[in-house]
Amino acid sequence: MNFDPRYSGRNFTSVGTRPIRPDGVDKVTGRARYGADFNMAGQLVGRVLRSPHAHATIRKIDTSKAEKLAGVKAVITAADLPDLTDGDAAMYDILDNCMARKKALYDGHAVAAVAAVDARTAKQALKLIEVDYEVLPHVTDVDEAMKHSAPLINDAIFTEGLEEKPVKPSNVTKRTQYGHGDIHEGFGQADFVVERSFKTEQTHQGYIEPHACVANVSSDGTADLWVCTQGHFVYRQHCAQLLGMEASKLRVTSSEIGGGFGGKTHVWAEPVALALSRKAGRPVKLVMTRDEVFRASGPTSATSIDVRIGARKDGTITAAEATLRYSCGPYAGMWAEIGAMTAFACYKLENVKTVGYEVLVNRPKTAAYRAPSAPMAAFAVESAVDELAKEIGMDPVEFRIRNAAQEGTRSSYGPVYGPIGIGPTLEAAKNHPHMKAPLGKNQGRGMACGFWFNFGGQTCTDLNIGMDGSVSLAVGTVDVGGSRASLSLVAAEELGIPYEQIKTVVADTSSLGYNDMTDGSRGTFSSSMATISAARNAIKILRERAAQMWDIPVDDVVWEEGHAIAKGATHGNLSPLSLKEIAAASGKTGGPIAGHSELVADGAGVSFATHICDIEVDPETGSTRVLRYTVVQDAGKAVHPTYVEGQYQGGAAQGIGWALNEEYIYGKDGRLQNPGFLDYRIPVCSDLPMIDTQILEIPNPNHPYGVRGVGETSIVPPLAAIANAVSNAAGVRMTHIPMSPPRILAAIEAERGG
Amino acid sequence: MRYIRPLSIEDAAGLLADSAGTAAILAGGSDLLVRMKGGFIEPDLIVDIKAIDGLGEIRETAEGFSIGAAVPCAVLGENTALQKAWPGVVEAAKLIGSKQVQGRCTIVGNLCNASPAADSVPALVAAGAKAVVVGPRTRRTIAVEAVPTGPGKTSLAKGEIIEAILLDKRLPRSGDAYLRFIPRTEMDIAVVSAGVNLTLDEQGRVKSARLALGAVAPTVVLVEEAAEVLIGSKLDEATLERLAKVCSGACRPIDDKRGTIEFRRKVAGVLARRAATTAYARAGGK
Amino acid sequence: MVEVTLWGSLGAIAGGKSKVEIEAKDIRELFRKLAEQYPGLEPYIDRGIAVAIDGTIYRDTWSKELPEGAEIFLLPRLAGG
Amino acid sequence: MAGVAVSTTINGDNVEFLCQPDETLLDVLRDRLGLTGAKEGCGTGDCGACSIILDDRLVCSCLVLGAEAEGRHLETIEGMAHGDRLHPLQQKFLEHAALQCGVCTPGFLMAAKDLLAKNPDPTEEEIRFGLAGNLCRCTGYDKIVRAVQDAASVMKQA
Repeated sequence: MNFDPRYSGRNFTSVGTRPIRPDGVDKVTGRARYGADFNMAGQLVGRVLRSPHAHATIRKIDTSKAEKLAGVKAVITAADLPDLTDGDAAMYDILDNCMARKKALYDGHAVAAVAAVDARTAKQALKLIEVDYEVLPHVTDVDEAMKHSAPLINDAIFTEGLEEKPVKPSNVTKRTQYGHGDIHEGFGQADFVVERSFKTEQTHQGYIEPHACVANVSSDGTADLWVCTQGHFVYRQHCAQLLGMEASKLRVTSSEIGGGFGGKTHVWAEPVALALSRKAGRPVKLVMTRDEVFRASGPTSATSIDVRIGARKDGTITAAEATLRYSCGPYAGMWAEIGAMTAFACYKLENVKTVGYEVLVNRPKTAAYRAPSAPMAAFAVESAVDELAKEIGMDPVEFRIRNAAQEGTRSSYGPVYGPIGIGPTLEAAKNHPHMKAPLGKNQGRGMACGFWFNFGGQTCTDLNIGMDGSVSLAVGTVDVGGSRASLSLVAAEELGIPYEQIKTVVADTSSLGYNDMTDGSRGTFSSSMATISAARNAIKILRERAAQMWDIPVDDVVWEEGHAIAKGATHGNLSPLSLKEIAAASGKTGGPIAGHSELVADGAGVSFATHICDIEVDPETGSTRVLRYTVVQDAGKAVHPTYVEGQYQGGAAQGIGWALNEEYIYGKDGRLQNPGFLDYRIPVCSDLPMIDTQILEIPNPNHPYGVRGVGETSIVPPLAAIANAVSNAAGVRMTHIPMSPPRILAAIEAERGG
Repeated sequence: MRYIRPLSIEDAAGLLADSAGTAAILAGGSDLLVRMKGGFIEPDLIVDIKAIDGLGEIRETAEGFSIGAAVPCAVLGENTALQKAWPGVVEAAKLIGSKQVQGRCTIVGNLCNASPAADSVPALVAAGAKAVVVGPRTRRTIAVEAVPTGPGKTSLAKGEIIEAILLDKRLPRSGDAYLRFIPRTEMDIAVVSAGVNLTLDEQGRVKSARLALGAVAPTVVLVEEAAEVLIGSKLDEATLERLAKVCSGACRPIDDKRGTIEFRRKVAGVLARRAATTAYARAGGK
Repeated sequence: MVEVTLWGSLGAIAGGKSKVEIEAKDIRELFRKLAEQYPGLEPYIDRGIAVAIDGTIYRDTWSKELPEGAEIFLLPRLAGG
Repeated sequence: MAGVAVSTTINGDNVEFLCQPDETLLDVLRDRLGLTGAKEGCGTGDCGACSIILDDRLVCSCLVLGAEAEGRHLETIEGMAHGDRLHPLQQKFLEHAALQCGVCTPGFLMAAKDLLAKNPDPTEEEIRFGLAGNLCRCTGYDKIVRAVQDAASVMKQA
C-alpha cells in the first residue's frame, strides 16, 4: 500500500467546519451506554477487597468463610491469576497491581475479589475474607523515598543508568540524562543565574466515570469484555496475556467512555472481572467506587525538581540544568525521564542538562495523565524563566521569544526540530489584548509555555459504502471527546460528499485490526490519516466501477467533489457519476465497495502552547480567584475547531485545578485521606472564568491535512502560568503546587516576616 | 433493615426508643446516605420523618420563627420573612452543599450530624437559636449549642428527636452574618467559619453581640470574649483588630486535610472581622 | 552509513558511546545491526525504541528509510495520556 | 430484609417497583428500572452526575432512598425530550459542543433545566453557581455555560 502521508496544501470543504457530533443525541438523551450501563442475563456483581495498609506482607488469605456465604459464586486471590508473563517485567507489574501477590504495596492495593448474586452479598463476603498482614514500614514522599534510610519497596531493584553498578537495592529504579553542550561553560558565561527547588503533589485524572466492565467467559474458552477504556485492543492484549487466552477469542467492546485522560490506558480490574467470570461460570459486572478510583487506579507522579538557569544581560540563556525526581508508585516507570525530556523543550539552548530519577513509593501505580510528566517540569522551568526575566529586567514574553526554539534548533531531548509553533504562539500571546488589559489591586498576570511530543501509532480503519451511497466508517481508536465527528469530516472531505452522509463508529476488537490506544493526542491524528488512506482506497474502487459503468479505461476516470469524471475529449458526453449512482450499481459491477487501511501513523508533529492568566489573591486568607484565562496553541490543522477549543479549555481547566487545589493527601499511616470529590477538589463551574482560545495552524508536514495532536499540550503550561500569576499578585515566589490557600498564606506571612 | 415513615413525632420517637439495633433518622439524607455508602453506619431501622405533619413547615409565631426539622435548606432561602429577619442564618443554611443537596438537607440534620464544620451551626449559635427536643413522653427546649458535644456526638438521648429550631423575632437595629472559608467557590466543607449577631443602641454602638466560630475546635465555639470586645464599640479599626486577635486566640484547631492550625487561627480572625462588619451594616450601623 | 545518536541510558549500554556509525538503509536494518553489534541493546529494542529522523519521531515504522546524512536519534518509547 | 413496595411517577408515567430499604433511588433507576441516563460518578452527592428532579427540586438520586419515591413525581433525563423533539437545552448542548465524554451531560441538563425553571434569565455568575454541584472534567465548563445562556435566550422567546 503506497500511502503518501505528506502534507499537501489544499482548500477544505468539510474540514474546519463545526457540525454536530454523530453520537450527540444519544448523549443528551441519556441513551449513550457507558461502562456501567451494560448488563447481561445472569450477571453477578464483582467486588474487590483492598489493602488498608500502605505496605504489608500478605502472610495468608483465608477465603473459606466468604465462599460459604449464600449467594457467593466465586472468590479469587492472586492464586487464581497465576504468573503467565514469561519474564515480561512490565506485564508482571500490571499483574501484581491487579492483584497483590506477596505484598500489598499501597493503601487500596487489591488482595482478593468476590462475585456474588448482588451487591449486598458481595460486600458482606468481602468482610468474611481474612487476610493476615505483616505490616511493614512505608514511605509515600518522593524525597524521603530516595534516602538510604527509607523502607525498601522492592529489594530486587538496583538503580539502572548509574555509571557504576550499585551493590545495594534502592527505591530509585533508574537515572536518565538528557542534554547537550557544556553547562559549566554555559553558567560561566551567565550574568544572572536563578536556582530554585520546586515540589508538586500527586494528582488524579479525575474522570467522572469510574472504571467499569462486564466480563463473560464461556466454558469453550471464548470471552467477551464490555469496558470503558482508552484502548480496547490494548486491553484485549493485556487481559489475554494475563489470563492465558488467545487474543482473538476475547472480544473487547469499548463502551462510551466517561473520561480517561491517560487513566484508562491500562488494565486495573478487568483481568479480575474475567478471572471471576471464569471461576463462577457466569457474567460478572465490576464497577469501581469513587473511593477505589482514587486509591487504586493510576494518578500522576508527585515530584521534586531543582532548576538552575543562567543568562546574559542581553537576555540570552547560556545554560540550563534540572534534576527531576518523580514518584512512580510501587512499580518502575519512566515518568522522570519524560519530565527530563520535556523540561526545556521550548527553548534554544547551547548548554543544557537534565537528570531524572524514577522513585518508588507506597502509593498507587503512576499512570499517564495528559502529557504525562510535562506539566510539573514546565512548572519548575517556567517559574525559573519568569524569575530570570525579572532579574534581567526583561518582559517575560520578550525573554521567552528571544530564547524560543525554532525550525533547526536542537531540542533539549536530542533531535533537531522541523517546523514548530512555539515562536508563533509567543508572538500571538504578546499581541493578545489580554496582555494589555489593566490589573487591579492584589491581581497578578502570569504566562508560560508548554511542549508535548504527540504520538501516532498503529491504526486500522474500514470505510464501507452502502448501496444507497451512505458511508459507514469503522475506526479502532476510542472517541474520548468528539473524534467521531472529526473523522466523519475527514472522510467527507476526502470523498467529496456531505458530512451527513457518513456515520462513524468505534468497532470492537473482533471487527477491525489492531489499533493502539487513544493516547498521546493520537486519536484524530492517526485515525484521520488512516481514514484518508481508506477513503483513497475506496475512491480507487469507485473509479474502477465508474469505468466499468461507462466502459472506458479506468485511467480516464478521475474523482472530483464526490463524483467520477470521465476526462479527455473522447468522453466529453459522459455526465459525471455520483458516489450514490456508483454505489447503487455496485451489485452488478463487482459487489460491495469498501476502502480499508492499516498503517502506522508516524510523524506526529510536536506541539507547543502559550497560556496567559490573571489571578487575584486575597492577602489575608491566601484565597485565589482566576479572573481571566487565554490559551494559544498550534493545532496544525483544526479538523473540528469547536472540539479543538474544547481540548484547549479542558486541559487548561485541569491544569488550573492542579495548580490551585488538587492533591493526594496521605496520613502518617500511609493511607489516602481524601479519596473522594469532596476533598479532592477539582474545579467547579463557579471556580472558572470563560477560557479564551486562539488556534494557530502551522501545518504538520507529516499529515496530508497538516493535522497535529491537540489533546494534551493544553495541560502543560497552566501550573506555571498560574504560579507566575499568583507570585506576581502575592509578591512572593510560589514553589509548591498546589498553591492552596494555606500554602499561599504561609508564603505571604513568611515574606512579611510574620 | 426496616424503613418506616411515621405520621407523628411521638410515633417517630417511640420507634427510635424501642429500636434494638442501630436506628437512624432520615430527613434530607445528605449525611446519612453518605455514611451508609461508606459503610460507616449500617442502620437496622431508618425513620423517615418527612411525612410527619408540620415538620416540613416554617411557621411565623408571636415569638419569631419555628423551622421544622424536615424543612430543606433551599426553602429557608425562599422564605422572604425569614431571609429578611435572619439573613446570616439563611446564608449559612444556603451554603451547605450544592443545589442538589440544598433541596434535601436540613438545618436540624446539619446540627445533629455534629460536625464542627457544619455551616448552619455557627450562625444559629450566634443567633441564639433554640432546639425543640421531643422524646416519647417528653418535650424540652434547649440552646442550639447544647446539642453537639463533640465530632459526631450529641446530647440527645435515645428516642429523642429535634422537632424544630426556634429563632427569635428580629430586634430593631440588629443584624447577623455568616462567612466561611473554603478553597473553592462551592462544594467544600468549611475550613473555618464565623457567625455574628449584633444589636446596636440608638447611637449605633454595639449593645449586645454573639459570635461563634466553626471548624476550629471539636464543637462550634461561642466566643464570649469577642462579644466583650464588640460591645460598646462602633466597629472602628482598632476594635476589629482586637476582635480578630481574640477570635484567633479562641481557636483550638487541628491540622488536617482541609487546613493547618496556623491557617485556621489566622483566618478565623479575618472572617470574624469581616462577618462582624457585615452584621453591623445589616443592623444599620455605619 | 548513518550516524546514530543514543540517549543517555542507551549510550552506557553501548559501551559508553553516545554516537555510533551504522550501515543501514531503514529502521529495521538499523535495529538489527544495533542488536548485533551491541547485544545489550536488544532488550531495549524489544521493549520499544523510537527513532527520530531529522526531528520527526517514528515509533513503529520499520520500513522507514534512513536518508544519507540524516540526523538519526534514538529515543525511549513514551507513554501518553 | 423485606422489600419496600413503591408506587411513584417517573416522567409522567406511573411506575411501581420493589426495592430494599437501604437501596438508593439511583440504584433503583439504573438497576431495576433500566433508566441508566443518571450516572454514578461518586455516590456521595459530590459530582451531580445522578441529578434528577424530585417534586420540582433538583436532587442527587444517590442521596435519596428508593423508598422515598413513594407518591412523588420524578423527572429524569429520559423524559427531557418531547418525543423526537429535543429540549432547547439538549439542542444547545449539541450545537455548542458542551460535552466531550458526555458522562456528566445528563446531570448537567437536569440541573440546567431546574435552574432555568427557577431563573429564566440568569447571569453568567448565576449559571456558574447554579451548576456548581455538577462536575465536568472535560470541557472547563466554558461551552456548557454558553449553551445554557443560549438556551435561556431561546426559551424566553418561545
